[in-house]
Amino acid sequence: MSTRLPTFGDVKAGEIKGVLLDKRLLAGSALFVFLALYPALTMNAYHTRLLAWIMCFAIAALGFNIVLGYTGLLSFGHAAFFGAGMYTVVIAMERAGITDLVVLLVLAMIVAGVVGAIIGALSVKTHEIYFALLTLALAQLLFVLATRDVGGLTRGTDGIGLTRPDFLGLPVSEVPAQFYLMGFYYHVILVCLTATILLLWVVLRSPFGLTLKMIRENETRAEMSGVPILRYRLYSMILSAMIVGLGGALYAVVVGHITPEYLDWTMSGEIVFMALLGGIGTFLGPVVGAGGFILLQELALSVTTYWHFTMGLVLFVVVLTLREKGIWGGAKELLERLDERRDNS
Amino acid sequence: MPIESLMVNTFNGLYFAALLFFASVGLTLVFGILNLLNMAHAAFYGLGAYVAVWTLNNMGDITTSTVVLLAVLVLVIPLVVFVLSAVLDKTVFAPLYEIEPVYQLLATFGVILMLDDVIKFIWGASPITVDGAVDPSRQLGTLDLLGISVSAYRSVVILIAIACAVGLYLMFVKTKLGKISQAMSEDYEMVQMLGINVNRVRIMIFSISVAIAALGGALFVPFATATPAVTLEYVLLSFAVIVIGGLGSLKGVVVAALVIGMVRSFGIAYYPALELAIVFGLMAVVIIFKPEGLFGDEGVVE
Amino acid sequence: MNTQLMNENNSHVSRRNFLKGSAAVTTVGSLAGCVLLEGDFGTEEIDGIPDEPFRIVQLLFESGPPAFYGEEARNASEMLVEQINDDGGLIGEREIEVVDRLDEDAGPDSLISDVQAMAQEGEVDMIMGIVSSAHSLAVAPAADDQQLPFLVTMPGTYQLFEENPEMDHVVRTAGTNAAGAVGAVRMVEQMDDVETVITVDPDYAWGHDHQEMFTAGLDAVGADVEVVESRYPELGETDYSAHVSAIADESPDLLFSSLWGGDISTFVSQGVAGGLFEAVDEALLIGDTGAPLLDSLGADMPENVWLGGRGGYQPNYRYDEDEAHREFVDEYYERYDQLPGWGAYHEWMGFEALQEGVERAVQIIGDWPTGEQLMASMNNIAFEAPHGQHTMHGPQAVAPAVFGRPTDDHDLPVDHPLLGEFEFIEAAEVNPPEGVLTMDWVDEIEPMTG
Amino acid sequence: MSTQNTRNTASARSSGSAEPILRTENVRKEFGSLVAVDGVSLEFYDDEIVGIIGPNGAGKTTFTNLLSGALSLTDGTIVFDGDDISDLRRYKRVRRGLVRSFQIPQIYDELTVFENVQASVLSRKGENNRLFTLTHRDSDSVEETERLLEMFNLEAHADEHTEHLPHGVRKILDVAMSFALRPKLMVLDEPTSGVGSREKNAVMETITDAAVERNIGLIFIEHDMELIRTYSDRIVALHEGRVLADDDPAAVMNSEEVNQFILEGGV
Repeated sequence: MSTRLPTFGDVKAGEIKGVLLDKRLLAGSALFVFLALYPALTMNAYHTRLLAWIMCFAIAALGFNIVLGYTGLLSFGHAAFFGAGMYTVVIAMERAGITDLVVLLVLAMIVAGVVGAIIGALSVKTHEIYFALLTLALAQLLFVLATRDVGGLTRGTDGIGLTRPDFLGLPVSEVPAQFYLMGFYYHVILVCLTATILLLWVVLRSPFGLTLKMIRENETRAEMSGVPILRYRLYSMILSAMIVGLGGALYAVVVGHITPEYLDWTMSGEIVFMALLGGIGTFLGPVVGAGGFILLQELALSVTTYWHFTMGLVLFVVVLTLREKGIWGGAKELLERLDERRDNS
Repeated sequence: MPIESLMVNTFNGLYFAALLFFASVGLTLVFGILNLLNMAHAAFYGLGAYVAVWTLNNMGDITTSTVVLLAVLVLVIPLVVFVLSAVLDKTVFAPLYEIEPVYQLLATFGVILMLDDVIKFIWGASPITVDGAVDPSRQLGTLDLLGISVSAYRSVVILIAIACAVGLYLMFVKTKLGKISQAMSEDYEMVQMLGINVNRVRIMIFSISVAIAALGGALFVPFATATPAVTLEYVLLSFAVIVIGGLGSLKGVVVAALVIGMVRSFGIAYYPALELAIVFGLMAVVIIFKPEGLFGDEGVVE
Repeated sequence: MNTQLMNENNSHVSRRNFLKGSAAVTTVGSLAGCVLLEGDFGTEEIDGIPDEPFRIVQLLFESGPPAFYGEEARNASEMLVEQINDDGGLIGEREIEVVDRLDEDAGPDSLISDVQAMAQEGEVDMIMGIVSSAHSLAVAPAADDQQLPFLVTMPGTYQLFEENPEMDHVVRTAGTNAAGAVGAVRMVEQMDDVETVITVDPDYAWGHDHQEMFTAGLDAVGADVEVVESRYPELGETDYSAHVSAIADESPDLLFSSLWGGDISTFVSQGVAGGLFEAVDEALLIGDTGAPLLDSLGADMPENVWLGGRGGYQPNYRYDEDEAHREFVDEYYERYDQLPGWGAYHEWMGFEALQEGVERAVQIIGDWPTGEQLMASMNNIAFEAPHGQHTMHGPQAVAPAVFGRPTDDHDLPVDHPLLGEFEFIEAAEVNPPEGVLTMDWVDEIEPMTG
Repeated sequence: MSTQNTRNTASARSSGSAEPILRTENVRKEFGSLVAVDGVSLEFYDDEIVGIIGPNGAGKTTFTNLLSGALSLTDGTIVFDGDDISDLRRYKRVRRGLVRSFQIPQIYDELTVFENVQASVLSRKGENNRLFTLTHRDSDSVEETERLLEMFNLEAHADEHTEHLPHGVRKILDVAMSFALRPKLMVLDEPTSGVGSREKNAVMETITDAAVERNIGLIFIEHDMELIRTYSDRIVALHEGRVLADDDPAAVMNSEEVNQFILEGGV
């Protein structure tokens, strides 16, 4: 019995789609322009850095939701891919002396993809709770390797600091930290997030995306239609791992110092929390969830020392009330209901 | 390998197995019988630890007799937590019984965060320990067992764990509640249809399971420190135990607790660096090759 | 002061130096500091003192196992701020206000984001504190990037300045963990008939660094002591019985451990129960252990142990000779009904450095220092501490090593033992000279003179 | 009700291909001590509709599960389209054209009817791995899906989510999705179960017409003797895992053992 998670039937056949698409495309590009200009307009480094932090985790949450929202598998091991992305960047810079950002990001995605393939190959046969616990156990093995500093690569729990990479030969790393982030790196993350959204929007509406939904909705039927479901679950894990790895790699430069905590299972829990808060049954839910989670945490932190309680309560309430809709899905439904009431009133 | 250190490590393994048994048996029963996967189960182990330290330290002036202290740990604290969990079952956990295991896992992940801060709110953030005067493990001292001197208190803890396991087994085999629970673990809906007051059985099973976890926490404390990290450590370990033992199987928990207890004890003694990795490695291997665990496909007590 | 500027940079690339590429650990921090201060020599009355208080934000653990230190640091800082403000504030003119406390348990992402916010809003004059080494390695460079002054008071990781030599907005008043580890080596040099040692260190960077320095130091000084075994229990371990029985089995002459906080009290209490301290002749417990450990263990504290670490931060160490120390201990005890532990002492040193730094800067500049000038003025200064002079090599403090034995004859109003028979090893014997990388120095240290 | 025995005009062995599309040689399945299928050897042709009857527990469903690969053989071989597929994995048998439909309609609840059928169309064409084309813009799979929807008169429900569909329509959708795989031989497990008696014939008509039009062989399990007699070219009677009779409907209906074990005893 696959996890019963609804999809998002927002794509209607025929011309209605055209209209819908335009409206959303319009809103999307407006938001993109606003975000792109934000640092220049406000010169507010704190907000810029906060947005950069949120966007990195938005990419990770989007990548994670390929496996949960689209293929119906709850993984508690995605920190392995996020951490793999981070450590690849740090170790490539330190040991291999690679300083070019594009090369580093591609390398990080490849390494995360490989880790995704390994963990995926071992776990795609299992279901629901066993899948969650197996991915958790496998990711924790990676965490233990990092804390033990096996092979002298990760330098244990104190972690490794990293310098700022250059970009296609341009020595941008010399620019002071402030301008590096607001003038250059923030926009790199924004471009990566936009590319991820567009790429996934197409991929998850392609035959491949439909196949993942088939597996989520009814495994037996999918297999009886000639789909090798284990192989496609593995593809889903690999694609997801690469995108989460990209999020991790981008974030490594933002935080500047990598410690094994980013591989720990509580980090996986955070990524799951973000996707769920936003709404795993929606396409953009995870992006909203990442923003919601980080802002909520920062707010809770500034208000009370019992911020764990606040976060726990929010997770509990969201799971019970909104389930796969999340705040984004719930908001959309509210808007639709308002439209209907306005239309027929 | 000298025979004594073999004996000592086995004894340490038994002690750790006993603690693991307390922390995990409730988790597997609640999942096996009530279909509720409660990630926050180990948080009650942590709660039991803090309540025990607080109770013992405040009993200093009333009495310091070992028997009374042990009675408090074994009876009073589990009873208090039993009542508390009955209330919690009705309020916090009630809505979780209908939702899918995936969502149960996530909701109870939230409960861990909440319980963590409740403990911090009441007892503060830094570790607390039982004062020397009211610490039964110091009062009982050591005893000779087959040529090695071991802590008497820890032997008592092992005996209590064995008694608890046997007690649970008898409960399932002999009592009405036990038989109904076994039926529920096979076919939950069918039992409901038979008109049995499922809610009452549910609260009993849930509260007994949580009380046992609290008992574990209480017995654990005299010999160690109650710190915020206890809950998180035992969440992972208890999942490893129930997965290896087989979800929903009492026999599974006993065997798996022994396996991990020995692995940990001998691991620390001879290959310390690997100790943590072994537990996760074992868990991964079991899920991959025998997902239902050692005794998962059998009933609660077959 | 000029001699320090001229000392020759050691450009030898060490295996420990990683990212910065620049081989030499230049004393840029101190160089920049002195150049800035050389400006026009101060006139008498000091104008331009801002009227709002000197605003500090503290970074401390308020949850999780290390909250043990966070609580002590918070207690000490409340007390010290009150004392300083009672006599007018910094240089008697400007009061201090701790405007916010950030919970370190939120992790580096959140801390760095807050640093960014504070730097931007400009309403915070200095951030102070931090407990975890990993957090200091993450937050210090970030604060420096944002030009937000950061007074690091507790972490001991020697890599802080060795990996980020160009930080000129960061100063650390805690000695590096070299002092503890090499201090232990110096102790072993004075011990007779110690042939075997077992090390037990928490399984993370702090523990591994201590073990490496201790063993490398033993080789360097040519002590014929065999390290029989090195054990790494998990941080926050709750059951040490397996370690205890294994060590008791080996019964080495010496037990060395850098376990700290809750871990060391659990380890020692389970060790006592397991007969560990009968099996070993001597134990060197250098994990910043002090009054709180003795309090929690009370009468069960074994005799054959040396407690201590990087600094004389024990309540009854020179309690009678050092009046400032006596006041600090009495006031702390009176307020919090317990003796100050290492968290409190580290914070005290921080505030001492701040006061000394401000005084010096104002004297030289004749005006209230900017953030950078304040930090620069704290370079290469020295101030009074329980163990005498607490000196700064550039931005990094060098602490002596002080160890003591548990004893009951002390005249402090507590019913648990404290330390006595103190051994003092001066800073130069347990810290690398300025400009030399720690591990390079440890590999070639000479046996102790005299 | 259409003329009762239009189906029977096609002779049991129509002139079509001489070679059987599916041959089972003493296929056997044991569950521990229970022998569910005890050495069944049958032949099926790709232009023939065969009804399988037998009491509950006669091994009908187990036999179809063996054909589809849902269960593994204890003994015997299955040859399909000339190849031995005895241990071929399920999805590979579908790719070769041996498709089964289910007693309870197995459809994708969260997708629209259109997407359900299109999913099968794309899977048949092996295009699951196409990443960069939008399904609703992929003209040839859209057209084929629309044609299938028309054939099974499902166009009206194209954009509806399957959760709200009446049971009869869900049944037809399930069959349509199987047809979308362009099978050579289709196995249907009680295709009309759960459908109102008035619509039963309509469902069977749709199925058999589509099969004949596309030259697809059918094997269907049915308890309703009326339907069996009306729509089968040939009837196989199973009893206790063995073939009791295998002949055209008239002969089987009158055969003495069939009456004794199945018609009175069973049904």
